[in-house]
Amino acid sequence: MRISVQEQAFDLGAETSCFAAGHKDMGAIVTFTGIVRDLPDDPLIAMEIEHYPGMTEAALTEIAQTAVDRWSLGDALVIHRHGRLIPGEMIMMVATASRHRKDAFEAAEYLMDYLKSRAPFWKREITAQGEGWVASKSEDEDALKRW
Amino acid sequence: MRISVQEQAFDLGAETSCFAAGHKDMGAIVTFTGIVRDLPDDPLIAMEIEHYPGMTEAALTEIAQTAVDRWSLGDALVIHRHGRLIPGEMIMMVATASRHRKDAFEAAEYLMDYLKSRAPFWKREITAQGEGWVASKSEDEDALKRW
Amino acid sequence: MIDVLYFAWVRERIGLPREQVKTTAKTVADLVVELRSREERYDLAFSDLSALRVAVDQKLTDFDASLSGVREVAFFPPMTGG
Amino acid sequence: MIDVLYFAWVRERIGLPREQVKTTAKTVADLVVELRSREERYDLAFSDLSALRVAVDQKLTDFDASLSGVREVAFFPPMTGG
Repeated sequence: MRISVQEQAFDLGAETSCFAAGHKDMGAIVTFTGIVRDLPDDPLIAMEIEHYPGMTEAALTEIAQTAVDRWSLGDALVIHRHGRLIPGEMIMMVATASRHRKDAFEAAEYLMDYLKSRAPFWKREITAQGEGWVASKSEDEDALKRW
Repeated sequence: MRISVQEQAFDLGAETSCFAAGHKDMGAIVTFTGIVRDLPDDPLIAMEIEHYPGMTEAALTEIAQTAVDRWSLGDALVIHRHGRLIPGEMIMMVATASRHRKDAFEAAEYLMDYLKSRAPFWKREITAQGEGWVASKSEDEDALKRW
Repeated sequence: MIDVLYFAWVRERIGLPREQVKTTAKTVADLVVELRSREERYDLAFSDLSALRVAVDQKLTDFDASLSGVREVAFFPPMTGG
Repeated sequence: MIDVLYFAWVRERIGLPREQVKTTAKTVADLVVELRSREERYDLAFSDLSALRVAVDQKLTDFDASLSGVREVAFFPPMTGG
Protein backbone atom coordinates (compact mmCIF):
# COMPACT_ATOMS: atom_id res chain seq x y z
CA MET A 1 0.00 0.00 0.00
CA ARG A 2 1.38 3.39 -0.96
CA ILE A 3 -0.04 6.80 -0.04
CA SER A 4 1.49 9.92 -1.48
CA VAL A 5 0.41 13.50 -0.80
CA GLN A 6 2.50 15.65 -3.07
CA GLU A 7 2.70 19.00 -4.78
CA GLN A 8 4.47 17.80 -7.94
CA ALA A 9 2.75 16.14 -10.88
CA PHE A 10 2.73 12.35 -11.16
CA ASP A 11 3.15 10.19 -14.25
CA LEU A 12 -0.14 8.29 -14.61
CA GLY A 13 1.29 5.87 -17.17
CA ALA A 14 4.37 5.04 -15.13
CA GLU A 15 2.41 4.75 -11.88
CA THR A 16 -0.23 2.49 -13.44
CA SER A 17 2.33 0.33 -15.19
CA CYS A 18 4.45 0.01 -12.05
CA PHE A 19 1.44 -0.81 -9.87
CA ALA A 20 0.21 -3.53 -12.26
CA ALA A 21 3.70 -4.99 -12.72
CA GLY A 22 4.00 -5.41 -8.98
CA HIS A 23 0.81 -7.49 -8.77
CA LYS A 24 0.93 -10.25 -11.32
CA ASP A 25 -0.68 -12.57 -8.77
CA MET A 26 -3.84 -10.45 -9.02
CA GLY A 27 -6.17 -10.85 -11.99
CA ALA A 28 -7.78 -7.42 -11.85
CA ILE A 29 -6.38 -3.89 -11.66
CA VAL A 30 -8.61 -0.81 -11.55
CA THR A 31 -7.42 2.79 -11.66
CA PHE A 32 -9.25 6.07 -11.28
CA THR A 33 -7.73 9.40 -12.27
CA GLY A 34 -9.16 12.83 -11.48
CA ILE A 35 -8.36 15.69 -13.85
CA VAL A 36 -8.95 19.45 -13.58
CA ARG A 37 -11.37 19.80 -16.47
CA ASP A 38 -10.09 21.88 -19.35
CA LEU A 39 -13.20 23.21 -21.12
CA PRO A 40 -12.97 25.78 -23.94
CA ASP A 41 -15.75 27.97 -22.49
CA ASP A 42 -14.83 27.46 -18.85
CA PRO A 43 -13.55 30.54 -17.04
CA LEU A 44 -11.36 28.37 -14.76
CA ILE A 45 -7.79 29.68 -14.62
CA ALA A 46 -6.50 27.45 -11.84
CA MET A 47 -7.52 25.21 -8.98
CA GLU A 48 -5.78 25.51 -5.63
CA ILE A 49 -5.89 22.57 -3.28
CA GLU A 50 -5.28 23.14 0.42
CA HIS A 51 -4.78 20.23 2.78
CA TYR A 52 -4.01 19.43 6.42
CA PRO A 53 -0.43 18.09 6.57
CA GLY A 54 -0.17 15.17 8.93
CA MET A 55 -3.86 14.44 9.09
CA THR A 56 -4.11 14.02 5.30
CA GLU A 57 -1.63 11.15 5.19
CA ALA A 58 -3.23 9.52 8.24
CA ALA A 59 -6.75 9.83 6.81
CA LEU A 60 -5.73 8.46 3.40
CA THR A 61 -3.87 5.57 5.03
CA GLU A 62 -6.89 4.68 7.13
CA ILE A 63 -9.26 4.85 4.15
CA ALA A 64 -6.94 2.69 2.02
CA GLN A 65 -6.33 0.17 4.80
CA THR A 66 -10.09 -0.20 5.32
CA ALA A 67 -10.52 -0.90 1.60
CA VAL A 68 -7.65 -3.42 1.55
CA ASP A 69 -9.14 -5.30 4.51
CA ARG A 70 -12.75 -5.18 3.37
CA TRP A 71 -12.11 -6.40 -0.20
CA SER A 72 -9.02 -8.56 0.47
CA LEU A 73 -7.05 -6.43 -1.97
CA GLY A 74 -3.56 -7.42 -3.00
CA ASP A 75 -2.65 -3.74 -2.85
CA ALA A 76 -3.91 -0.18 -3.08
CA LEU A 77 -2.33 3.08 -4.23
CA VAL A 78 -3.44 6.64 -3.53
CA ILE A 79 -1.70 9.72 -4.94
CA HIS A 80 -3.23 13.13 -4.24
CA ARG A 81 -1.76 16.48 -5.15
CA HIS A 82 -2.08 19.82 -3.39
CA GLY A 83 -1.09 23.34 -4.40
CA ARG A 84 -1.94 25.16 -7.61
CA LEU A 85 -3.11 23.14 -10.62
CA ILE A 86 -4.15 24.36 -14.04
CA PRO A 87 -6.91 22.89 -16.24
CA GLY A 88 -5.87 19.59 -17.82
CA GLU A 89 -3.61 18.62 -14.92
CA MET A 90 -4.18 15.42 -12.99
CA ILE A 91 -5.30 15.98 -9.40
CA MET A 92 -5.14 12.46 -8.03
CA MET A 93 -5.28 8.77 -8.78
CA VAL A 94 -6.13 5.56 -6.99
CA ALA A 95 -5.35 1.99 -8.01
CA THR A 96 -6.58 -1.31 -6.63
CA ALA A 97 -5.40 -4.87 -7.25
CA SER A 98 -7.64 -7.83 -6.59
CA ARG A 99 -8.24 -11.41 -7.67
CA HIS A 100 -11.70 -10.48 -8.93
CA ARG A 101 -12.90 -7.54 -11.01
CA LYS A 102 -15.91 -6.82 -8.81
CA ASP A 103 -13.72 -6.34 -5.74
CA ALA A 104 -11.22 -4.15 -7.61
CA PHE A 105 -14.03 -1.92 -8.91
CA GLU A 106 -15.89 -1.66 -5.62
CA ALA A 107 -12.76 -0.92 -3.63
CA ALA A 108 -11.74 1.84 -6.08
CA GLU A 109 -15.21 3.39 -5.84
CA TYR A 110 -15.05 3.19 -2.05
CA LEU A 111 -11.65 4.92 -2.04
CA MET A 112 -13.00 7.69 -4.26
CA ASP A 113 -16.17 8.20 -2.23
CA TYR A 114 -14.16 8.52 0.98
CA LEU A 115 -11.44 10.68 -0.58
CA LYS A 116 -14.14 13.11 -1.72
CA SER A 117 -15.61 13.81 1.70
CA ARG A 118 -13.38 12.34 4.41
CA ALA A 119 -9.85 13.33 3.42
CA PRO A 120 -8.87 16.87 4.49
CA PHE A 121 -8.55 18.59 1.13
CA TRP A 122 -10.27 21.81 0.12
CA LYS A 123 -10.50 23.03 -3.45
CA ARG A 124 -10.51 26.67 -4.47
CA GLU A 125 -11.35 27.77 -7.99
CA ILE A 126 -9.71 30.81 -9.55
CA THR A 127 -11.60 32.28 -12.51
CA ALA A 128 -11.39 35.54 -14.44
CA GLN A 129 -14.46 36.65 -12.48
CA GLY A 130 -12.99 35.90 -9.08
CA GLU A 131 -12.16 33.09 -6.68
CA GLY A 132 -14.12 30.83 -4.41
CA TRP A 133 -14.03 27.65 -2.38
CA VAL A 134 -15.68 24.67 -4.00
CA ALA A 135 -18.76 23.70 -1.95
CA SER A 136 -19.14 20.08 -0.92
CA LYS A 137 -21.98 18.30 -2.68
CA SER A 138 -24.77 16.54 -0.83
CA GLU A 139 -24.52 13.74 -3.41
CA ASP A 140 -20.92 13.12 -2.30
CA GLU A 141 -22.06 12.78 1.30
CA ASP A 142 -24.92 10.54 0.18
CA ALA A 143 -22.48 8.33 -1.73
CA LEU A 144 -20.96 7.21 1.58
CA LYS A 145 -24.24 5.61 2.66
CA ARG A 146 -23.68 2.89 0.09
CA TRP A 147 -20.82 1.50 2.18
CA MET B 1 -13.45 5.32 -29.37
CA ARG B 2 -10.74 2.80 -30.12
CA ILE B 3 -11.14 -0.98 -30.29
CA SER B 4 -8.09 -3.17 -30.76
CA VAL B 5 -8.04 -6.96 -31.02
CA GLN B 6 -4.41 -7.91 -31.15
CA GLU B 7 -1.95 -10.71 -30.56
CA GLN B 8 0.94 -8.57 -29.35
CA ALA B 9 1.32 -7.19 -25.84
CA PHE B 10 0.20 -3.64 -25.09
CA ASP B 11 1.86 -1.04 -22.86
CA LEU B 12 -0.65 -0.34 -20.08
CA GLY B 13 1.19 2.76 -18.89
CA ALA B 14 1.50 4.28 -22.34
CA GLU B 15 -2.11 3.43 -23.27
CA THR B 16 -3.49 4.86 -20.01
CA SER B 17 -1.38 7.98 -20.21
CA CYS B 18 -2.29 8.56 -23.87
CA PHE B 19 -6.00 7.98 -23.23
CA ALA B 20 -6.07 10.42 -20.30
CA ALA B 21 -4.01 13.04 -22.15
CA GLY B 22 -6.57 12.99 -24.97
CA HIS B 23 -9.45 13.82 -22.61
CA LYS B 24 -8.53 16.79 -20.50
CA ASP B 25 -12.11 18.03 -20.85
CA MET B 26 -13.25 15.03 -18.82
CA GLY B 27 -12.83 15.02 -15.04
CA ALA B 28 -12.79 11.26 -14.52
CA ILE B 29 -10.82 8.44 -16.14
CA VAL B 30 -11.27 4.79 -15.12
CA THR B 31 -9.22 1.87 -16.37
CA PHE B 32 -9.54 -1.86 -15.85
CA THR B 33 -6.74 -4.29 -16.68
CA GLY B 34 -7.02 -8.07 -16.73
CA ILE B 35 -3.90 -10.11 -16.01
CA VAL B 36 -3.19 -13.85 -16.34
CA ARG B 37 -2.61 -14.57 -12.67
CA ASP B 38 0.89 -15.67 -11.79
CA LEU B 39 0.55 -17.70 -8.58
CA PRO B 40 3.49 -19.62 -7.09
CA ASP B 41 1.46 -22.80 -6.52
CA ASP B 42 -0.62 -22.55 -9.67
CA PRO B 43 0.00 -25.23 -12.30
CA LEU B 44 -0.87 -22.79 -15.10
CA ILE B 45 1.75 -22.81 -17.85
CA ALA B 46 -0.10 -20.69 -20.39
CA MET B 47 -3.48 -19.36 -21.42
CA GLU B 48 -4.57 -19.54 -25.04
CA ILE B 49 -7.25 -17.19 -26.22
CA GLU B 50 -9.23 -18.04 -29.35
CA HIS B 51 -11.53 -15.51 -30.95
CA TYR B 52 -13.81 -14.99 -33.95
CA PRO B 53 -12.08 -12.57 -36.32
CA GLY B 54 -14.54 -10.08 -37.76
CA MET B 55 -17.25 -10.70 -35.21
CA THR B 56 -14.93 -9.84 -32.31
CA GLU B 57 -14.26 -6.32 -33.52
CA ALA B 58 -17.95 -5.79 -34.35
CA ALA B 59 -19.11 -7.07 -30.96
CA LEU B 60 -16.57 -4.95 -29.05
CA THR B 61 -17.49 -1.88 -31.08
CA GLU B 62 -21.19 -2.39 -30.36
CA ILE B 63 -20.58 -2.92 -26.63
CA ALA B 64 -18.36 0.16 -26.41
CA GLN B 65 -20.76 2.33 -28.45
CA THR B 66 -23.63 1.31 -26.17
CA ALA B 67 -21.58 2.35 -23.13
CA VAL B 68 -20.57 5.67 -24.71
CA ASP B 69 -24.22 6.49 -25.51
CA ARG B 70 -25.69 5.31 -22.23
CA TRP B 71 -23.25 7.16 -19.97
CA SER B 72 -22.47 10.14 -22.27
CA LEU B 73 -18.80 9.17 -22.19
CA GLY B 74 -16.18 11.44 -23.70
CA ASP B 75 -14.44 8.31 -24.98
CA ALA B 76 -13.89 4.60 -24.46
CA LEU B 77 -10.97 2.30 -25.21
CA VAL B 78 -10.95 -1.51 -25.45
CA ILE B 79 -7.82 -3.57 -26.08
CA HIS B 80 -8.14 -7.38 -26.01
CA ARG B 81 -5.41 -9.85 -26.85
CA HIS B 82 -5.70 -13.30 -28.37
CA GLY B 83 -3.15 -16.09 -28.84
CA ARG B 84 -0.86 -17.62 -26.23
CA LEU B 85 -0.22 -15.71 -22.99
CA ILE B 86 1.88 -16.70 -20.02
CA PRO B 87 1.13 -15.96 -16.35
CA GLY B 88 1.77 -12.31 -15.47
CA GLU B 89 0.89 -11.05 -18.94
CA MET B 90 -1.91 -8.57 -19.48
CA ILE B 91 -4.92 -9.98 -21.33
CA MET B 92 -6.95 -6.86 -21.91
CA MET B 93 -7.78 -3.37 -20.75
CA VAL B 94 -10.66 -0.93 -20.98
CA ALA B 95 -10.68 2.80 -20.27
CA THR B 96 -13.55 5.25 -19.93
CA ALA B 97 -13.56 9.05 -19.79
CA SER B 98 -16.46 10.95 -18.30
CA ARG B 99 -17.30 14.21 -16.59
CA HIS B 100 -18.35 12.35 -13.45
CA ARG B 101 -16.69 9.51 -11.59
CA LYS B 102 -19.88 7.50 -11.17
CA ASP B 103 -20.43 7.35 -14.93
CA ALA B 104 -16.80 6.46 -15.64
CA PHE B 105 -16.93 3.61 -13.10
CA GLU B 106 -20.31 2.26 -14.20
CA ALA B 107 -19.43 2.35 -17.88
CA ALA B 108 -16.15 0.49 -17.23
CA GLU B 109 -18.00 -2.17 -15.23
CA TYR B 110 -20.58 -2.47 -18.00
CA LEU B 111 -17.83 -2.91 -20.59
CA MET B 112 -16.21 -5.63 -18.49
CA ASP B 113 -19.47 -7.48 -17.82
CA TYR B 114 -20.28 -7.56 -21.53
CA LEU B 115 -16.73 -8.42 -22.61
CA LYS B 116 -16.84 -11.41 -20.28
CA SER B 117 -19.91 -13.08 -21.79
CA ARG B 118 -20.84 -11.33 -25.04
CA ALA B 119 -17.57 -10.90 -26.91
CA PRO B 120 -16.47 -14.01 -28.86
CA PHE B 121 -13.36 -15.01 -26.93
CA TRP B 122 -12.67 -18.46 -25.49
CA LYS B 123 -9.93 -19.16 -22.98
CA ARG B 124 -8.01 -22.40 -22.77
CA GLU B 125 -5.74 -23.18 -19.84
CA ILE B 126 -2.59 -25.23 -20.29
CA THR B 127 -1.25 -26.81 -17.09
CA ALA B 128 1.31 -29.50 -16.34
CA GLN B 129 -1.62 -31.86 -15.77
CA GLY B 130 -3.29 -31.13 -19.08
CA GLU B 131 -5.34 -28.59 -20.94
CA GLY B 132 -8.93 -27.49 -20.90
CA TRP B 133 -11.37 -24.81 -21.97
CA VAL B 134 -12.30 -22.35 -19.24
CA ALA B 135 -16.01 -22.79 -18.42
CA SER B 136 -18.20 -19.72 -18.37
CA LYS B 137 -19.41 -18.76 -14.92
CA SER B 138 -23.07 -18.36 -14.06
CA GLU B 139 -22.09 -15.31 -12.01
CA ASP B 140 -20.77 -13.66 -15.19
CA GLU B 141 -24.10 -14.26 -16.92
CA ASP B 142 -25.92 -12.98 -13.82
CA ALA B 143 -23.77 -9.82 -13.83
CA LEU B 144 -25.49 -8.74 -17.07
CA LYS B 145 -28.87 -8.53 -15.33
CA ARG B 146 -27.64 -5.43 -13.52
CA TRP B 147 -27.74 -3.48 -16.78
CA MET C 1 -24.11 -22.46 -49.56
CA ILE C 2 -23.51 -21.25 -46.04
CA ASP C 3 -20.15 -20.89 -44.30
CA VAL C 4 -20.39 -22.75 -41.00
CA LEU C 5 -17.77 -21.92 -38.36
CA TYR C 6 -16.89 -23.75 -35.17
CA PHE C 7 -14.94 -22.38 -32.20
CA ALA C 8 -13.32 -23.71 -29.03
CA TRP C 9 -14.42 -27.23 -28.07
CA VAL C 10 -17.06 -27.31 -30.81
CA ARG C 11 -14.23 -26.92 -33.33
CA GLU C 12 -12.26 -29.65 -31.58
CA ARG C 13 -15.16 -32.12 -31.46
CA ILE C 14 -16.10 -31.60 -35.07
CA GLY C 15 -12.45 -31.54 -36.08
CA LEU C 16 -12.42 -28.52 -38.33
CA PRO C 17 -12.73 -24.73 -37.93
CA ARG C 18 -15.05 -24.06 -40.86
CA GLU C 19 -16.75 -25.66 -43.81
CA GLN C 20 -19.16 -24.80 -46.57
CA VAL C 21 -22.54 -26.43 -46.15
CA LYS C 22 -25.13 -26.90 -48.85
CA THR C 23 -28.45 -26.74 -47.10
CA THR C 24 -32.13 -25.99 -47.49
CA ALA C 25 -32.57 -25.49 -43.73
CA LYS C 26 -34.92 -22.63 -42.92
CA THR C 27 -33.62 -22.00 -39.39
CA VAL C 28 -30.48 -22.57 -37.36
CA ALA C 29 -32.30 -25.38 -35.53
CA ASP C 30 -33.03 -27.09 -38.88
CA LEU C 31 -29.36 -26.77 -39.82
CA VAL C 32 -28.37 -28.37 -36.51
CA VAL C 33 -30.67 -31.35 -37.25
CA GLU C 34 -29.04 -31.76 -40.65
CA LEU C 35 -25.52 -31.57 -39.22
CA ARG C 36 -26.29 -34.04 -36.40
CA SER C 37 -27.51 -36.61 -38.91
CA ARG C 38 -24.19 -36.51 -40.77
CA GLU C 39 -21.79 -38.23 -38.39
CA GLU C 40 -21.35 -39.07 -34.72
CA ARG C 41 -18.84 -36.25 -34.14
CA TYR C 42 -21.49 -33.73 -35.22
CA ASP C 43 -24.15 -35.51 -33.19
CA LEU C 44 -21.92 -35.32 -30.10
CA ALA C 45 -20.94 -31.68 -30.62
CA PHE C 46 -24.60 -30.64 -30.82
CA SER C 47 -25.98 -33.03 -28.19
CA ASP C 48 -26.64 -30.26 -25.63
CA LEU C 49 -27.80 -27.05 -27.27
CA SER C 50 -28.05 -25.31 -23.89
CA ALA C 51 -24.22 -25.47 -23.78
CA LEU C 52 -23.94 -23.81 -27.19
CA ARG C 53 -24.29 -20.34 -28.58
CA VAL C 54 -24.87 -19.34 -32.18
CA ALA C 55 -24.03 -16.30 -34.28
CA VAL C 56 -25.64 -15.63 -37.66
CA ASP C 57 -23.68 -13.31 -39.95
CA GLN C 58 -21.50 -12.47 -36.93
CA LYS C 59 -24.36 -11.48 -34.64
CA LEU C 60 -25.38 -13.46 -31.57
CA THR C 61 -28.83 -14.91 -31.99
CA ASP C 62 -31.07 -17.88 -31.10
CA PHE C 63 -31.45 -21.34 -32.56
CA ASP C 64 -34.80 -20.40 -34.07
CA ALA C 65 -33.20 -17.62 -36.16
CA SER C 66 -33.99 -17.71 -39.88
CA LEU C 67 -31.28 -18.64 -42.40
CA SER C 68 -32.89 -16.69 -45.20
CA GLY C 69 -30.14 -14.76 -47.04
CA VAL C 70 -27.56 -15.77 -44.45
CA ARG C 71 -23.91 -16.27 -45.46
CA GLU C 72 -22.25 -17.32 -42.22
CA VAL C 73 -23.33 -19.32 -39.15
CA ALA C 74 -21.01 -19.93 -36.19
CA PHE C 75 -21.40 -22.37 -33.31
CA PHE C 76 -19.42 -22.07 -30.07
CA PRO C 77 -19.62 -22.51 -26.31
CA PRO C 78 -20.51 -19.60 -23.99
CA MET C 79 -17.88 -16.91 -24.32
CA THR C 80 -15.14 -16.33 -21.75
CA GLY C 81 -13.58 -12.98 -22.60
CA GLY C 82 -12.21 -10.29 -20.36
CA MET D 1 -2.39 25.04 25.73
CA ILE D 2 -4.00 23.63 22.61
CA ASP D 3 -2.92 24.20 19.02
CA VAL D 4 -5.98 25.39 17.12
CA LEU D 5 -5.84 25.14 13.31
CA TYR D 6 -8.10 26.68 10.68
CA PHE D 7 -8.44 25.65 7.04
CA ALA D 8 -10.04 26.98 3.86
CA TRP D 9 -12.61 29.75 4.45
CA VAL D 10 -12.44 29.29 8.22
CA ARG D 11 -8.77 30.24 8.01
CA GLU D 12 -9.64 33.22 5.80
CA ARG D 13 -12.42 34.49 8.06
CA ILE D 14 -10.36 34.21 11.21
CA GLY D 15 -7.31 35.55 9.42
CA LEU D 16 -4.70 33.07 10.54
CA PRO D 17 -3.89 29.39 9.92
CA ARG D 18 -3.11 28.38 13.51
CA GLU D 19 -2.71 29.71 17.03
CA GLN D 20 -2.05 28.48 20.52
CA VAL D 21 -5.07 28.78 22.78
CA LYS D 22 -5.00 28.68 26.57
CA THR D 23 -8.30 27.15 27.57
CA THR D 24 -10.11 25.24 30.27
CA ALA D 25 -12.83 24.13 27.84
CA LYS D 26 -13.91 20.54 28.44
CA THR D 27 -15.29 19.92 24.95
CA VAL D 28 -14.89 21.25 21.42
CA ALA D 29 -18.28 22.97 21.80
CA ASP D 30 -17.01 24.77 24.93
CA LEU D 31 -13.91 25.87 23.02
CA VAL D 32 -16.10 27.23 20.22
CA VAL D 33 -18.08 29.29 22.76
CA GLU D 34 -14.82 30.74 24.14
CA LEU D 35 -13.51 31.55 20.66
CA ARG D 36 -16.78 33.18 19.53
CA SER D 37 -16.71 35.51 22.52
CA ARG D 38 -13.27 36.81 21.53
CA GLU D 39 -13.96 38.91 18.46
CA GLU D 40 -16.50 39.33 15.69
CA ARG D 41 -14.34 37.47 13.10
CA TYR D 42 -14.43 34.39 15.34
CA ASP D 43 -18.13 34.84 16.00
CA LEU D 44 -18.76 34.98 12.26
CA ALA D 45 -16.54 32.02 11.43
CA PHE D 46 -18.38 29.82 13.92
CA SER D 47 -21.88 31.19 13.35
CA ASP D 48 -23.13 28.05 11.57
CA LEU D 49 -21.64 24.89 13.06
CA SER D 50 -23.54 22.71 10.58
CA ALA D 51 -21.23 24.15 7.90
CA LEU D 52 -18.14 23.19 9.89
CA ARG D 53 -16.21 20.02 10.60
CA VAL D 54 -13.77 19.43 13.43
CA ALA D 55 -10.75 17.19 13.91
CA VAL D 56 -9.21 16.50 17.30
CA ASP D 57 -5.60 15.34 17.26
CA GLN D 58 -6.00 14.87 13.49
CA LYS D 59 -9.06 12.65 13.69
CA LEU D 60 -12.51 13.72 12.51
CA THR D 61 -14.92 13.94 15.38
CA ASP D 62 -17.99 15.80 16.71
CA PHE D 63 -18.38 19.09 18.51
CA ASP D 64 -19.18 17.30 21.75
CA ALA D 65 -15.76 15.56 21.74
CA SER D 66 -13.74 15.88 24.94
CA LEU D 67 -10.58 18.02 24.99
CA SER D 68 -9.01 16.06 27.81
CA GLY D 69 -5.32 15.46 26.95
CA VAL D 70 -5.84 16.93 23.49
CA ARG D 71 -2.96 18.78 21.77
CA GLU D 72 -4.50 19.87 18.47
CA VAL D 73 -7.96 20.93 17.32
CA ALA D 74 -8.74 21.86 13.71
CA PHE D 75 -11.81 23.59 12.27
CA PHE D 76 -12.67 23.52 8.57
CA PRO D 77 -15.54 23.33 6.06
CA PRO D 78 -16.72 19.99 4.62
CA MET D 79 -13.88 18.44 2.66
CA THR D 80 -13.71 18.47 -1.13
CA GLY D 81 -11.00 16.00 -2.08
CA GLY D 82 -10.71 13.63 -5.00
